Amino acid sequence: MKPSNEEPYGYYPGCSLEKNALAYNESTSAVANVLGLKFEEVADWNCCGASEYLALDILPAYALISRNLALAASSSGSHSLVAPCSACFLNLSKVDHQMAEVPALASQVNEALAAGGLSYQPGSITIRHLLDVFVNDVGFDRISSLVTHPLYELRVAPYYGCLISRPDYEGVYDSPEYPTGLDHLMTALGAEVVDFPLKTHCCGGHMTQISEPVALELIRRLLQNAHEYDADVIATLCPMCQLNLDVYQEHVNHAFGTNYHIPILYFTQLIGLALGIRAKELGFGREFVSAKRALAKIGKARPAPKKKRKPSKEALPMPQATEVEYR
Amino acid sequence: MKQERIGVYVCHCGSNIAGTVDVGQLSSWAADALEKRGVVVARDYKFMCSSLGQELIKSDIVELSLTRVVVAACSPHLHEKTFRTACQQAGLNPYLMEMVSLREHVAWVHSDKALATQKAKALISGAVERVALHEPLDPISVPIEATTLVVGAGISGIQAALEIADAGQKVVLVEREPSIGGHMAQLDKTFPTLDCSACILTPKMVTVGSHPNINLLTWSEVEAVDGFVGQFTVTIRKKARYVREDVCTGCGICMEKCPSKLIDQVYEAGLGYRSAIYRPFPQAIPKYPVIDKANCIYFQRGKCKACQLFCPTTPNAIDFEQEDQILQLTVGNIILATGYDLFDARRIPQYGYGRLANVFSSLEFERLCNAAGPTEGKILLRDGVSQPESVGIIHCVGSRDRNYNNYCSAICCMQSLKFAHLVKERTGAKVTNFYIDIRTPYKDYDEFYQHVLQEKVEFVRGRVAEVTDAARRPGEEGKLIIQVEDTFIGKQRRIPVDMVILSAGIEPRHDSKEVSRKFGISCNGSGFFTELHPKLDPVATMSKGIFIAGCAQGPKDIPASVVQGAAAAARVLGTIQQKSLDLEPVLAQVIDQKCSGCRICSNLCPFNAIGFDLERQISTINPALCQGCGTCVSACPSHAISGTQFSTEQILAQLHGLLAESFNGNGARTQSPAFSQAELV
Amino acid sequence: MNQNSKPKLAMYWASSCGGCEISTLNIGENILAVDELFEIAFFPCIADFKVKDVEGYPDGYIDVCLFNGAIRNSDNQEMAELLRRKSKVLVAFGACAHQGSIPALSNLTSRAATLETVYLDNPTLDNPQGILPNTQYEADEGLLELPTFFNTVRSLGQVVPVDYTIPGCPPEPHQIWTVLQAVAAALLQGAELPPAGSIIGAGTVAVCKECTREKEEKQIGRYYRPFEIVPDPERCLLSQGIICMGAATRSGCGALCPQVGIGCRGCYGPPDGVDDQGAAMISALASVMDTTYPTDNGNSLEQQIDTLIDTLADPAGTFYRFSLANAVLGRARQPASPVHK
Amino acid sequence: MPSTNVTTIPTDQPDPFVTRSFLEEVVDAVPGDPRLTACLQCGTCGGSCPSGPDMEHTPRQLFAMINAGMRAEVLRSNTPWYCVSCYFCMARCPQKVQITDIMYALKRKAIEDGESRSSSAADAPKFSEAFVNFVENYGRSFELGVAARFHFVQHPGEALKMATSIGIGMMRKGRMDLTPTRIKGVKQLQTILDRARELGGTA
Amino acid sequence: METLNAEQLNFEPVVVGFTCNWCSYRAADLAGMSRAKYPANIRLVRFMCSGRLDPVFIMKALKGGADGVLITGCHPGECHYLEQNYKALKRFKLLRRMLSQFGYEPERVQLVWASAAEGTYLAHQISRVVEEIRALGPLHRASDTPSFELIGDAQLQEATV
Ligand SMILES: Cc1cc2nc3c(=O)[nH]c(=O)nc-3n(C[C@H](O)[C@H](O)[C@H](O)COP(=O)(O)OP(=O)(O)OC[C@H]3O[C@@H](n4cnc5c(N)ncnc54)[C@H](O)[C@@H]3O)c2cc1C
Ligand SMILES: Cc1cc2nc3c(=O)[nH]c(=O)nc-3n(C[C@H](O)[C@H](O)[C@H](O)COP(=O)(O)OP(=O)(O)OC[C@H]3O[C@@H](n4cnc5c(N)ncnc54)[C@H](O)[C@@H]3O)c2cc1C
Ligand code: SF4
Ligand code: SF4
Ligand code: SF4
Ligand code: SF4
Ligand code: SF4
Ligand code: SF4
Ligand code: SF4
Ligand code: SF4
Repeated sequence: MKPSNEEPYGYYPGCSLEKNALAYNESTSAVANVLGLKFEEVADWNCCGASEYLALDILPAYALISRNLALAASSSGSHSLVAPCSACFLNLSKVDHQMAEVPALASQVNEALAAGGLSYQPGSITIRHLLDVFVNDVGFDRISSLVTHPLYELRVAPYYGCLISRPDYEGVYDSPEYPTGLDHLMTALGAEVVDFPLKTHCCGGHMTQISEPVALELIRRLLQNAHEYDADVIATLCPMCQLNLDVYQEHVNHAFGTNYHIPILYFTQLIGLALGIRAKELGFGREFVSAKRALAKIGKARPAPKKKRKPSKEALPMPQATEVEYR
Repeated sequence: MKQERIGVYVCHCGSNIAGTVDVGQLSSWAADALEKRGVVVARDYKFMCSSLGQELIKSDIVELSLTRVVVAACSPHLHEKTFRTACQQAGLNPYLMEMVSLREHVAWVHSDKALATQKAKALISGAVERVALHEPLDPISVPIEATTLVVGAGISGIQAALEIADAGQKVVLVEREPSIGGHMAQLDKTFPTLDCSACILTPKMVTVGSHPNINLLTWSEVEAVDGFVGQFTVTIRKKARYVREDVCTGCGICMEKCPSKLIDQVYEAGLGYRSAIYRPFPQAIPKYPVIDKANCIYFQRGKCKACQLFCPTTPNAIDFEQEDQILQLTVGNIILATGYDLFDARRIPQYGYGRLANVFSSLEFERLCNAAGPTEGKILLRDGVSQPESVGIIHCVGSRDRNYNNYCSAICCMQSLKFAHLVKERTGAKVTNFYIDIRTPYKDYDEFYQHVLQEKVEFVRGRVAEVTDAARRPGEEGKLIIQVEDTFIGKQRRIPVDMVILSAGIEPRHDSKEVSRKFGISCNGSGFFTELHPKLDPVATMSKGIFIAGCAQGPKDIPASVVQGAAAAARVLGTIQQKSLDLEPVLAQVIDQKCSGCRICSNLCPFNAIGFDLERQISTINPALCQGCGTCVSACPSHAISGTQFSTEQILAQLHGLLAESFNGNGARTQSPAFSQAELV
Repeated sequence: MNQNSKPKLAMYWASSCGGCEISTLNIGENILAVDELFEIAFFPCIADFKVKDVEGYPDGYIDVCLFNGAIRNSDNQEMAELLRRKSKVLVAFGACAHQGSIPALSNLTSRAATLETVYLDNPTLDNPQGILPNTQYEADEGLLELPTFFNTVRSLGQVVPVDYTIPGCPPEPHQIWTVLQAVAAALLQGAELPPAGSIIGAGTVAVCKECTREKEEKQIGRYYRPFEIVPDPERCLLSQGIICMGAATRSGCGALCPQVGIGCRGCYGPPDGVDDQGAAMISALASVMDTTYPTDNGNSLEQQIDTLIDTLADPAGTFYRFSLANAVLGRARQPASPVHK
Repeated sequence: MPSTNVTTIPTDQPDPFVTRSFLEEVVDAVPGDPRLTACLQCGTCGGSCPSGPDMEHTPRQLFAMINAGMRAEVLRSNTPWYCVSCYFCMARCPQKVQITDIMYALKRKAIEDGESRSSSAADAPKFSEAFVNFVENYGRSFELGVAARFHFVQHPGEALKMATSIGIGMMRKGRMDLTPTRIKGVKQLQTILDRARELGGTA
Repeated sequence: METLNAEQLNFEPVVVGFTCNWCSYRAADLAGMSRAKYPANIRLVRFMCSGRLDPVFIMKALKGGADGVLITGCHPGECHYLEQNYKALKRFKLLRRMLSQFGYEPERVQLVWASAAEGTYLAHQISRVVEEIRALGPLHRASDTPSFELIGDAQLQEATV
């Protein structure tokens, strides 16, 4: 649900954005400023437990997550809660969804919350990912109308990762297999978008901690594929994806004898650049794999449109892939 | 109110009933205890259904002026008709008779004689109360118009039309596309015998086109259906062809000359082109082309008329002024054979259809194989030049999957095996089939599977996870990689191939819900038409006079579609032979003065018998459509719907009698206050 | 008819809220005409009469008695019997006399439970000794008697024979006035009265007939309580999932409630030919529940039905709000099970 | 069908009078109906899983093993621990089996039964525990702390590498704190978590 | 005040069974043909379809002296009238919810699907239901008088006075 003009979005940054994904937080607020988006941070929110708490203890994990929902629901006039971190988004929406589906679970969770003087009615707020807000509320047209520094000639691989539209706890807003919202967003910035086949594949998640070789192989595939598609940068929307692809890029190079140098940027950083916000305000410089070289590629003028290759006379016609429609 | 004169007849059925129920006591009790209730005579007899037994009842009806009869014997499913006829012969309306099942529901299932007799009394008492409220009814007879409408001219509709026409009855065959033939006309070889589809279909199509008893209306659609069995009035739109059928010779020059070329999504399954004026395929019946207005340059921009210019006929066969025709016909029966749509594999993005060039749908592959298809039967990649060296065939695409269709499409295993064989035979490529289960029932099907196994086709049991062009390892570059868990070894495998064929499932026609509404039949949750009985009446529907056949009823192959077409025809011929049909007068009826127009009932009738009169703001029930289930009767909160033979009053009277007698021993049978003393204070 | 004496009119309240009296007075200046036409023989709401006065009348002295309120206690019953004796025409006036109405909702529980709620288990009470009302009390002045509180609430017709019934909670003033005029015409000019036992001052069909909302086919996926939804102003409320008893309720009110967006509560009782208002309503509502089948969301059909029914709070209280005493079941089984808290 | 009610999440020792099959146990440990019994053994999950090649058993195999009551083998498998919660399998499963949630349930069971210690991913729970420990004490996660606690205890060699290559880099980039942040309502949070644990926690 | 009399000790419940013409009535026929035994306490009433089930029939039966009611119909998906048994199911469920508010044990009103081929199954189900109702005891106490009123049927009322 798109909040009315006056209604701010509830905002749940999550632990990552506090520190390791500081650049995500910084760029989000800088961009929100320009777009006039009001994000109201949930007061005294706590960690969502990532994918760890659920592995240990189910009810406490649900209670932990729902404390945030309860706080968000009781604070100010907002009916939506925006999470920029995909894992937070997933956890929040999962608990909301399952509480609604399984009344017995809801009552147990609420019993636990009651111990802290809180309660949460499932469904009372809509949990949304930050990308969803940009794609469906702000819209491509509005963004492209505000672009002052188009990202001409920058080849961007849009990388969605796993959790953003999978599974569809909060309803489907993009394909879980082949989403295109971020693609269009990047196109709106003037960038050249790579049709990145692995766009929803896994970044390794917590496997870096459990079995580094397994994780490095997962990361390698993504880097390799982006490299094969000639991507200058990979645009991400999840702190975990950014961390794994950025921080472990050197480990991959070391382990596989490769030499990848692909900066991993938050999509909000790229939007910020195109809107003319200064790089420093957008958290540039915090990435391990420096973006300097890639960004230097940004052209001044709109490149000539590529000529569509005419199919040969023998070639057979082909069905066109369908896409989710955006609001 | 006039007191009815009721006769009660208790049957011994030899010792079948008399062995467990004290029949003598029962008849004297009935004569005695139920006298107040209107019983003037009660008799017991050895075999009521014998002619002597029936005579007994008949003479009583005449001599004692009986107005109602209760026969306490066997199940009404056995002898209701017998005793109704007996009543009728004695001049009593047959619906004024009520049966009590003493044999099946008492004697045969109980052993204690006292309890059984007590229960028998209760049942007879209920029947006596009930029968007093029965009303005389007459069966509704409807004449059957001999002409039959067949909708859809795929193989199933063609078969149905031919059976009826060959039996000497008239058929109106309505087909939406420019030609008859349906999906079968698109296929190359047909399993399991690998007959050439065109070779076996074309002769049938030709017969349809020239049959004196078949009125073939292609490029036409049924717009409305009114009336009921025997007397349907159908409105058909015959779309303008813009080609005069009386002049056109079918030479095809116009099609060659037409400058507007587009991808043929229907017949060529998107793999080939056609012009704006077109005939879907060379053997089309009828042979005349149609102009597809939406893509015709003249119709869209006012200039062109190339077809007219080059048309060799005089007068010119191209007529841009033609208009749609609306026909109204009366038909007695309708057969719906509207077929299926292929599942759109683009809905499963991970299989890459529409994104990765060399992923083909099953129908595309049929066109590739077909000698009349865009590659003249050569199995080529999308570039139209190279031959695949390795092919992956994926089963169950969109079938057996709760995210799409949760049923088995029945044909795609066999069709995938056929594909494997054809690829092997024509290209020698390495073929791998990916399946969950191989389903090959019916005659010679599994033999076909075994034959394909012999051809060294590889089978991997595992539902494919994804098809990708993102190479991960050497050897994968430039290929399509099929990623799958080989469930027999429990390991993930990546198998690089040149070509992927998706055996997409069969779906109900996209408009099947609308069509079912139009014809007043129902669909299952997926959208296939619902048959009257899944085993014993698979081609009839709950709407009398409307039959279904072929894939419109559910996924099936050609042999089964043909069988159903023939079966539907046989059912129709049966009713035509009878000339008229007697409908049971057990019906619901709206009592106009009581109806408040609340429309609770509007949606309840599965046979669409209930309508709403907007003018008078009350509901109406079409007696010819009502099947007498009584659901609406119970639902109407105003009790504004009466149900003959099962009215609320009759049922309550029966209950009353039943319970009163059940408690007779307790002496509790007085008109009681609303609340007992115990409840009150 | 004695030309000198006007017909005698009585109006009495048994277990009632007084709304019927107010509605009667709401006939406006016509009340003067009533005074003109009738002699008031008993009307405790507006004039000081004593029961002794009534007892003093000869039997059949009162021409018309409008009796409102349900029969809740022994006093109500005695008054009903007394007024029956003294009246030529006894009219069950309003929903309580007609079919028990709100007071009869306590038939879903028992006397013991009612007394407990009222005198013992109530946060606003201070009754440490747990005193319950006695029917007899030894006072200095002598033995005082209180009426016996019945376990079951009944309608007037369940206690004494009733000549006519005017339904409604309360009956609509314009209809009261119409009835009074008709009665006066009959008494004074010998006009014909409707057949005994009739329901007067109301329609015969259901409220939907009078309701101008757009009637639609009904497929209800869940029910809403009034605070959960803002109804569409044009469409039938029931179609929107708002419980409206209009379809199972006698017309005559002019569909007052549905017209302003409030579901009909059923106060006029069932329409002609319907015996049990609640049964009719649940049969209708259950029939139009929208549970699309076969289900694919993992929920069985039965679960879906249960979920849907869960959105219906208090079916018995909703569908029998006004008609419980006259319902087939009439009251909850004895001893009342603790379903109701 | 086993009950799918979340109230049956096992809290105590299993009732000695009621022997539930392992399958029922697993089903009961997932909120809602995990649809585990509907599995077709099609392998979509195993084919989709990014960790599939490294798992000792594919998810599909694991489900067959659960069905066969192979409790110890299932709980010792590294599979649940190698699940990265990517939800690919769940989104694709033709039977809508709640695979990822089942993986979580298996992790909890493995810890509860002590079987995780015999698994080849024996360390994995410790990482979760280190993570959760900070969450419970501070209300927020604390990367440096988690990493330190996990790696220094489990594999000091790794930890050193961490400290040099990643930790220092992270700190230099301003992406890692030296001290954890504590939320204001940590007491409240702890009360809630305590109550939740009483109601049906397992750890 | 209430002591069980001899009659209640030898309690023989009366159960009214509603059957549909196509499945469950035929199942009862088949039970007979296969000589499957069940208690004589049940009295079957025939409808064309379980969709004819009106809650008022059940209420009248319970009020009128029956100790329990058994509703039967074709299995879901096999209704002769396609989907009307679903309506019976919905009415049954809503009614049962309401009956519990009226203090009736839910077991007193039960629903069983039986196809025309399930004679023995139906017989078993009838036995089960009768025994469950027997275990619940009489619905009406000795001091109760069952009421047999009918809607506006003057003739019957006249006769019962
Ligand atoms: C790729 C593939 C390969 C196959 N191979 C084989 C095989 O080798 N052997 C085999 O036995 N089976 C095969 N089948 C199955 C076979 O195609 C079907 O069993 C058969 O075609 C069904 O015939 P039908 O008449 O029921 O439907 P259809 O062939 O679909 O015919 C329905 C007709 O009705 C028309 N129609 C639809 N709606 C309307 C309307 N509202 N008004 C008027 N007309 C309408 C359509 O235009 C069409 O002409 C294959 C199927 C596929 C997808
Ligand atoms: C164990 C089992 C379970 C099944 N369950 C199902 C099920 O659940 N659902 C389903 O749809 N199908 C089921 N089937 C299949 C089903 O039994 C058949 O499809 C069906 O009975 C076939 O009927 P029919 O008339 O062709 O042959 P049959 O039933 O074999 O009838 C042939 C008749 O012809 C008579 N006959 C034979 N030769 C002569 C002769 N020379 N002269 C005169 N009379 C002769 C025979 O005595 C026999 O009465 C099942 C089959 C089996 C074996
Ligand atoms: S009427 Fe029925 S019960 Fe009587 S002899 Fe005939 S078959 Fe037997
Ligand atoms: S007029 Fe239309 S159909 Fe004819 S040739 Fe031109 S485009 Fe083709
Ligand atoms: S026929 Fe075979 S391929 Fe088709 S859905 Fe059924 S099992 Fe799958
Ligand atoms: S349910 Fe009854 S009152 Fe309502 S519209 Fe239908 S027939 Fe009329
Ligand atoms: S009785 Fe049944 S078939 Fe007849 S109109 Fe009513 S719902 Fe339809
Ligand atoms: S709103 Fe109520 S009264 Fe009006 S039509 Fe709908 S159900 Fe009937
Ligand atoms: S994808 Fe689903 S159905 Fe297939 S094996 Fe995995 S869990 Fe089972
Ligand atoms: S959620 Fe877990 S089991 Fe499923 S595919 Fe992802 S990693 Fe594998």
